[in-house]
Amino acid sequence: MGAGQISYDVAHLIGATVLMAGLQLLYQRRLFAVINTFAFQALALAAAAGWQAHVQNAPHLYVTAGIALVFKAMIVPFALHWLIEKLGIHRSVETAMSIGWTMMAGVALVALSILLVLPVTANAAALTRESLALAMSVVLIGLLMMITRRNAVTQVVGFMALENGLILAAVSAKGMPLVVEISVAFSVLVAMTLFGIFFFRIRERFDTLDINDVETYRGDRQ
Amino acid sequence: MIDRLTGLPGLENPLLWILAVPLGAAGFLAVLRDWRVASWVNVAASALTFIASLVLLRVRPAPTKLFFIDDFNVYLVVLTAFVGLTTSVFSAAYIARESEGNRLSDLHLRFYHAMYQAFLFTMLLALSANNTGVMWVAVEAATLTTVLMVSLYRTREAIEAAWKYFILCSVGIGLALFGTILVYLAAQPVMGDGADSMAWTEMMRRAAEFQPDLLNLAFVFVLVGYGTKVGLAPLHAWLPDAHAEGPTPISAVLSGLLLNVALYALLRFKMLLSANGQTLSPGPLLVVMGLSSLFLSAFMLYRRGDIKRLFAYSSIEHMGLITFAFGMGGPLANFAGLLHMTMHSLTKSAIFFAVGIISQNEGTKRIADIRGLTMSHPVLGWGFVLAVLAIAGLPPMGVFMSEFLVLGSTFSRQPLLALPLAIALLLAFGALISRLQMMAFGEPPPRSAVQSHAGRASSILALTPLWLHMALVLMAGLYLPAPLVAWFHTVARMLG
Amino acid sequence: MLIAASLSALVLLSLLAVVAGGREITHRLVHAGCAAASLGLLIGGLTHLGTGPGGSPSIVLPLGLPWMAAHFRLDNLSALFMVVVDLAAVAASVYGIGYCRHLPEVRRVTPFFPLFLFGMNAVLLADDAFMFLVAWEFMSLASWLMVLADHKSAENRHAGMVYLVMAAFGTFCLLTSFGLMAGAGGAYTFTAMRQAELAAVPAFLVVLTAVLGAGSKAGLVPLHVWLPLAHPAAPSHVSALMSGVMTKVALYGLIRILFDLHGEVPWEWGAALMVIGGVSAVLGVLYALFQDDLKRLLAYSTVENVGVAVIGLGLGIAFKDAGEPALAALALVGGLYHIVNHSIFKTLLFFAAGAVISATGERRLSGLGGLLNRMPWTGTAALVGAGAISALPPLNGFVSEWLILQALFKGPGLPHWAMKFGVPVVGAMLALAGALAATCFVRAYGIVFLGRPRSLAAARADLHPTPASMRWTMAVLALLCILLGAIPVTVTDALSAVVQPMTGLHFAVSADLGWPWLSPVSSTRGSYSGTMLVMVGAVLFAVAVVLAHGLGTRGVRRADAWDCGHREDIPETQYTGQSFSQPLRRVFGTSIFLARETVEMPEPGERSPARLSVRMIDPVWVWLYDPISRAINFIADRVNRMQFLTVRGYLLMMFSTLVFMLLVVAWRQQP
Amino acid sequence: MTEFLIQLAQIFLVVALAPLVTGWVRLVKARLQGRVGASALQPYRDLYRLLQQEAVVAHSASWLFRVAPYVTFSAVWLAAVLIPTFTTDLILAPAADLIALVALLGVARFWTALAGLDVGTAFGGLGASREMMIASLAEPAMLMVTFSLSLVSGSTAPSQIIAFVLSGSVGIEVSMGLALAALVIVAVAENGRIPIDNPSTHLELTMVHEAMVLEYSGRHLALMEAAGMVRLTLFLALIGGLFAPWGIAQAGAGWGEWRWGWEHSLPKALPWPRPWRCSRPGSPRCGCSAMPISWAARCCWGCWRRSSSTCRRRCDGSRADLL
Repeated sequence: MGAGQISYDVAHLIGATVLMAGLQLLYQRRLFAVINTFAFQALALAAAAGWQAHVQNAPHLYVTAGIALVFKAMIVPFALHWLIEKLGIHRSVETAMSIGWTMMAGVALVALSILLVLPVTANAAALTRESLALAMSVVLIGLLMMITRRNAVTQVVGFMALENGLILAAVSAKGMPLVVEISVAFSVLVAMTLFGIFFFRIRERFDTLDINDVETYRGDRQ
Repeated sequence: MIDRLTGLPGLENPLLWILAVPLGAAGFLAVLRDWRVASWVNVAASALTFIASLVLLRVRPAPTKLFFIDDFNVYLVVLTAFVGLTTSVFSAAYIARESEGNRLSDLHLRFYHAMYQAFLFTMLLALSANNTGVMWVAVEAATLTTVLMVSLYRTREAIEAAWKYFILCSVGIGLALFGTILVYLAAQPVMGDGADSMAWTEMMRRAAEFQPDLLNLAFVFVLVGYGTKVGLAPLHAWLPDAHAEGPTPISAVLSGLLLNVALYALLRFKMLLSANGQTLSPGPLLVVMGLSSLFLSAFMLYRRGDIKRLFAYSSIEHMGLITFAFGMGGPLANFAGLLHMTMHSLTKSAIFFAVGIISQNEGTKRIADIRGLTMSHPVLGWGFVLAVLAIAGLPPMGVFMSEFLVLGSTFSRQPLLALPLAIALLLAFGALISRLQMMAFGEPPPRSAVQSHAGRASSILALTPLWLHMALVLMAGLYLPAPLVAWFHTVARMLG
Repeated sequence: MLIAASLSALVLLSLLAVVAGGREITHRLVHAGCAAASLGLLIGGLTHLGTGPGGSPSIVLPLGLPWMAAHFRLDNLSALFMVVVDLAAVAASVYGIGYCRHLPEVRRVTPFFPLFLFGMNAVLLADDAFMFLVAWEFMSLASWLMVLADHKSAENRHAGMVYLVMAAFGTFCLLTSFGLMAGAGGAYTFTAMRQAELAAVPAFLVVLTAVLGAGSKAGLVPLHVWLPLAHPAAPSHVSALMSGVMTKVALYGLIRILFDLHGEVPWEWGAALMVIGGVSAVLGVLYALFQDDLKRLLAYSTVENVGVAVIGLGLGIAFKDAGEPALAALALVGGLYHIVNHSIFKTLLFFAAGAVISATGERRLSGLGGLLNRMPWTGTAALVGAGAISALPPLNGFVSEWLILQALFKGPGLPHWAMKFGVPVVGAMLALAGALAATCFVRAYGIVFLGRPRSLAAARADLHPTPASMRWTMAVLALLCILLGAIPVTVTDALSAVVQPMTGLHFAVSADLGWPWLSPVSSTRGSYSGTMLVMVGAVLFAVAVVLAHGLGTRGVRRADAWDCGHREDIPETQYTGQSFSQPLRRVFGTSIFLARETVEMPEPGERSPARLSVRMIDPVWVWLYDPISRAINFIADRVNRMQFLTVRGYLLMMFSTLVFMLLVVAWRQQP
Repeated sequence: MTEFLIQLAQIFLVVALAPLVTGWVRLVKARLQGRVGASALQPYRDLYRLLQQEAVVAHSASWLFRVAPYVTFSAVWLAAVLIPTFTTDLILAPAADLIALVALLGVARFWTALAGLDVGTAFGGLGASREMMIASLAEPAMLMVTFSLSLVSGSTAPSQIIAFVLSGSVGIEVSMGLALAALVIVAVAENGRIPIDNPSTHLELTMVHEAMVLEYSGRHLALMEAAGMVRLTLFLALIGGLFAPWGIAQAGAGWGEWRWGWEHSLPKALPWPRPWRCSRPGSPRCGCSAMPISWAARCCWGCWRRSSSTCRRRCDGSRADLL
């Protein structure tokens, strides 16, 4: 069981890193810092996927790790950098809730996840157990970030952080078929292209990326 | 890789045709230039799909690893193919009228037709998938295709609606994935690694051994996730705007089909829970969400000035009612919920057909500008009246039967829950009727009398699906075919 | 068989009207067909009533709810109501043959008219809750469409709106009632419901919702608001059916639930029904007294008459619960008799109103007058109707009020103190309502048919002769009013047979003295004989004529009216409806309707006329419906804000939902 | 056969004697007011004179106007025929109980009011409106009297009530007293007497009953007047019969008893004027309290005066839209 213990510790460590990066996302005040943190989170995710591939002896997880590494940790951050430069978006993050409160909410969400997941997975593999709690925290924190940030770019980052959490959960689930990874990659891909289209279109029409301005119409005013 | 692909059906299997035809048609339509031909190819492909789906009524293919047909999804597949067909007919008429006004470029139209078939494909895929993962992918893909179609007009409102739709549904679908993973985790210790632990057929067999607490947790995520797609309040926000701003045929399939598909996914998970038997009851959560949807939409209906949003909110109302019914559970309420799904999808798409023609005729979507439809366009107007009366729950249409069962069974079991239900239904009823009277009766505005010959031809084409749907709904209100009843009963039992 | 054929004929007629709706002959054909079909149904009902107690076996059709199918059955109660419905239906159809020619929007009436008849008959035949409610709503739906026939007036659309929403309210209430009786297993057949054992609270709810549901359709205060709006809006032969017959179908529903399906209703409900009935009777007739619109007046008077019938039903419940089946039967016979009567004279009066309207195009009392000279048939028939509805002997309206009063006078014998004190109060209400009804119809008849015409249209009414089909229907109905008053015993015997299963006692209202004498309870208790009154009255009338002519002059001289020497030709100097009801408005209106009068007197020397304006409010709208609509608007405004949130806001809602549910799960999962 | 004869006698006696009763009342009233008064037979002469006069009908009147006097008269007559005056043993009595009697009087009123509206004059409407308003309060009162009588005696048939009172099982009943008081008030209202109405007023604006029949003349007016006289007789007989039936003949009685009953029935209802001398002769208000039935009316005079004067004021309010 020695090897099991080590694999558990490492997985736990990497998972915790993903979560820490998620929490870090919450308190970044500058746009580029947010993107960089996100890249770091994706990197950690790639590491987690790689480690799971190794531990579970599931080679297809390396693919997932690769996608995370190349796509999320490199292409997406670069694209976002480029987008911000090109569109001349305001560089600071506009928050809807103070950073302190956001952090506290984030911590509360982590606590909730642990409270929920740990008791119910008593008979699941230990490896899965911890990762699942971590993944759930990441998902919730990603959602929290989408709520507390006004800027469209930060919202997108929040959304992708949420997806990171999902992938973390997926890779930690032992023996989950490949279908899932394909779907995840696929959705991320499509999501990105869509986002790109949207950004351009929003740019064309409203000259801003602040969602509050986009939504002046909001349907059916009388 | 190969062994997973063996899950695909063979040539003799109708499922293959049901899935392959729309997929192939989507590809073909993407390269087809002439939109007039394209709209008929669209109809032909939908007709083929529908015919293939009819075969399912006779032959039930054995479940494979990826696909299966049982009592639950068989009628949904047929229904989806049918509404897909009628909507494609309506769409042909609609697009012909629309292109007269040059609102859409050829490229847009090509894109539209391709996406229409792709959308049908994803829905049929989601319905027939035997794998939670595949189902999830299909629902996600359905979202993406419809997002693109909602933003087709490229107006400010359309883009805003699409954006809202996209963000909310992506988050929702993400949460649903998390729920899916949790279910896998619950299944995996019992059934081992691999695709078996995600197959409905296998999971249902051994659900009783699953870890109930994990299933509880999973269901919360699935409920919020797929519930967003169903449009349950307070997760509904995307629905009215997406319905209102896209082309009307898309509103019809969104309301009539996509919501059903999302609900279907949700119900599959609920079946798992009830097969397990030791979980917390999902009923209260469903009941609360159903009621909140009902009340929210009932009040919202009173303030709607846009005809398509009005009926979009009415869809939320009905989804709330269906969710409520399944939340109550029991053979009667479940039966009613299933029936209501069918009736709502037929009726609501019929309403959107009518709404499409109306807004094209009158050149407006504002309710306040629409008057005297039964006078200016009798066939359309009365069809519209009939459809709205049906959706408002008046007999002898089918919706009445399901509302009767839901309310009746709830009153006998939980009178205190039935009271708010009845109040909400009454509120919504009042709002719908007052809007209906405003639009259908009174002195019609002086314009809108002239209609081109082509316009009349296309409106006959557009009216056929409307009346066809209403005939079916009327028939169902009086007489339900025995096989359908048998399916409903089986599913109602499975739903617990 | 006859019934089934007639019912299917009605559906086919409706289809015919849709297919060939354009031509006038179609409309007349459809109405004629409806007359034939309703005649078939009427005969079906009558033959069943003649065959004695006990219902026909249930007919099961594979319709409706799949596992239950549709059950239909005819028993004495439904046969009686079928007679009531179809008698009026035959009349309305025949009347419609002539009347539909004058209807501007006849194309929006003919297709729905047969369906309306179909719906009402189907309610009576239904033997399971599902079919009952389908038919019930169907009946509302068809009549709603006819209310909207003249859809261009905003007033009618408002009427339709209120009507349909109230109808839906009623249906939901009845659904509750049936749902509770059916139990969780969904035993929706009436046979199963009869055997259902209910606990105290559900039993209470069953009755409450039945009263609310049927009451809203029957027009009991305060659920009557749709009635004066919707009944006048429809074409007159439809109004006649809605007012005269559809309200009766609602009472049928009430009787079916309270006396048959549920069966054991405690006396408190009887008391409650009596109070509701009494209040409806008094308020209904007061409303009617102050109306200027002829058809609305008639609709309000329906509220009154339904109230009277409900007093009878409530009393029946109270007596039944107190173990007095004979008195219960008496009260019920009275209530049912009133139902039969009202369906006849209210139909007649609506027909007369329709004839007046199609001849003059005027519905306001203030624009009519002097029509008895110009429309003698209509005027004479309406006189009989007005007399009957004012409960004047020897017409039919009196007999039913007499029976109910007889039963009421026995009320203080009930064991409960509340009833001992309450019954006289209800009796006073009933008496007051009766007296006010007479006032109301003296006013209505006098202003419309007597005096001098108040408008040019009224003066020229003789230029538009009433078609024969309309005249004859009115004449036949008027004869029925007299007949049912003159031979009450025949009717009460038939009604006793209907009441027998409800009270479990065969009870002959005329047991003691024999055929022409109506002597409930015993001969010493008080008796009445319409037959004798008619005969003796006719003799005395003849004697009076002979005496007056024999002792005095013969022939008359026509001259100008004397009018105490005031001699004015302007018809405006006549009393109007407003001024006629002014004394009563001062007595009742100021407190109940908060009536306020303002007089604008011109300055001396000015030549403008003085104006008296009256403002009245409807307390039910002000205290009940307006607050509800305000509340709905208030909440709708608040809720509507949710349509205009940002995406972030919506995500927040989603997030909160998720977290909330997770917390619930966390909480519930704690061991 | 004798029953039949008795009934026949009742039918014609009530009509034949009604003018006498009215004349008597007028005489008493005159005496109480300190006048000599016309003979008690004067109403006969009046009626005869009217019958001989030409009947004039307005151009705008319909057939209803001409039929109304006959209907009114025969309805009141029919009611009077069924009331036990000197015997309870009438074969027609079971045809109508008190409720039906009230309704029969309602028939008469209904027709009179309609006739008032028929010519289309202001005064006719005024009379009809006031009459119906008063009736809509008086009729329920009458029915409530019936109610309380039936409570005490167990019957609504006058003959049965009389039988019950005669049987002696009725003690001093408060409800009987109240019923009597109420019935008296109703009688005052129904017969158009002061303070509700004044049968001898000449100011049209203050009329109620008279205003309705203003347009009548000749035999029509005679019938209307006669109907009023029969009604007065009917009420007196009713009050006397129900509350002081001693002496009335019952079923199976012989001729002697009938005669005795008959001899007693008149004085009972029509007290000799002399014993009651008004304390304030000449006062018109007092005149009304000197009505033959005043001994009962006095009991509730105070409260009634208040309500009736309000009522009166309200009636007169109709002038506002009249002038």
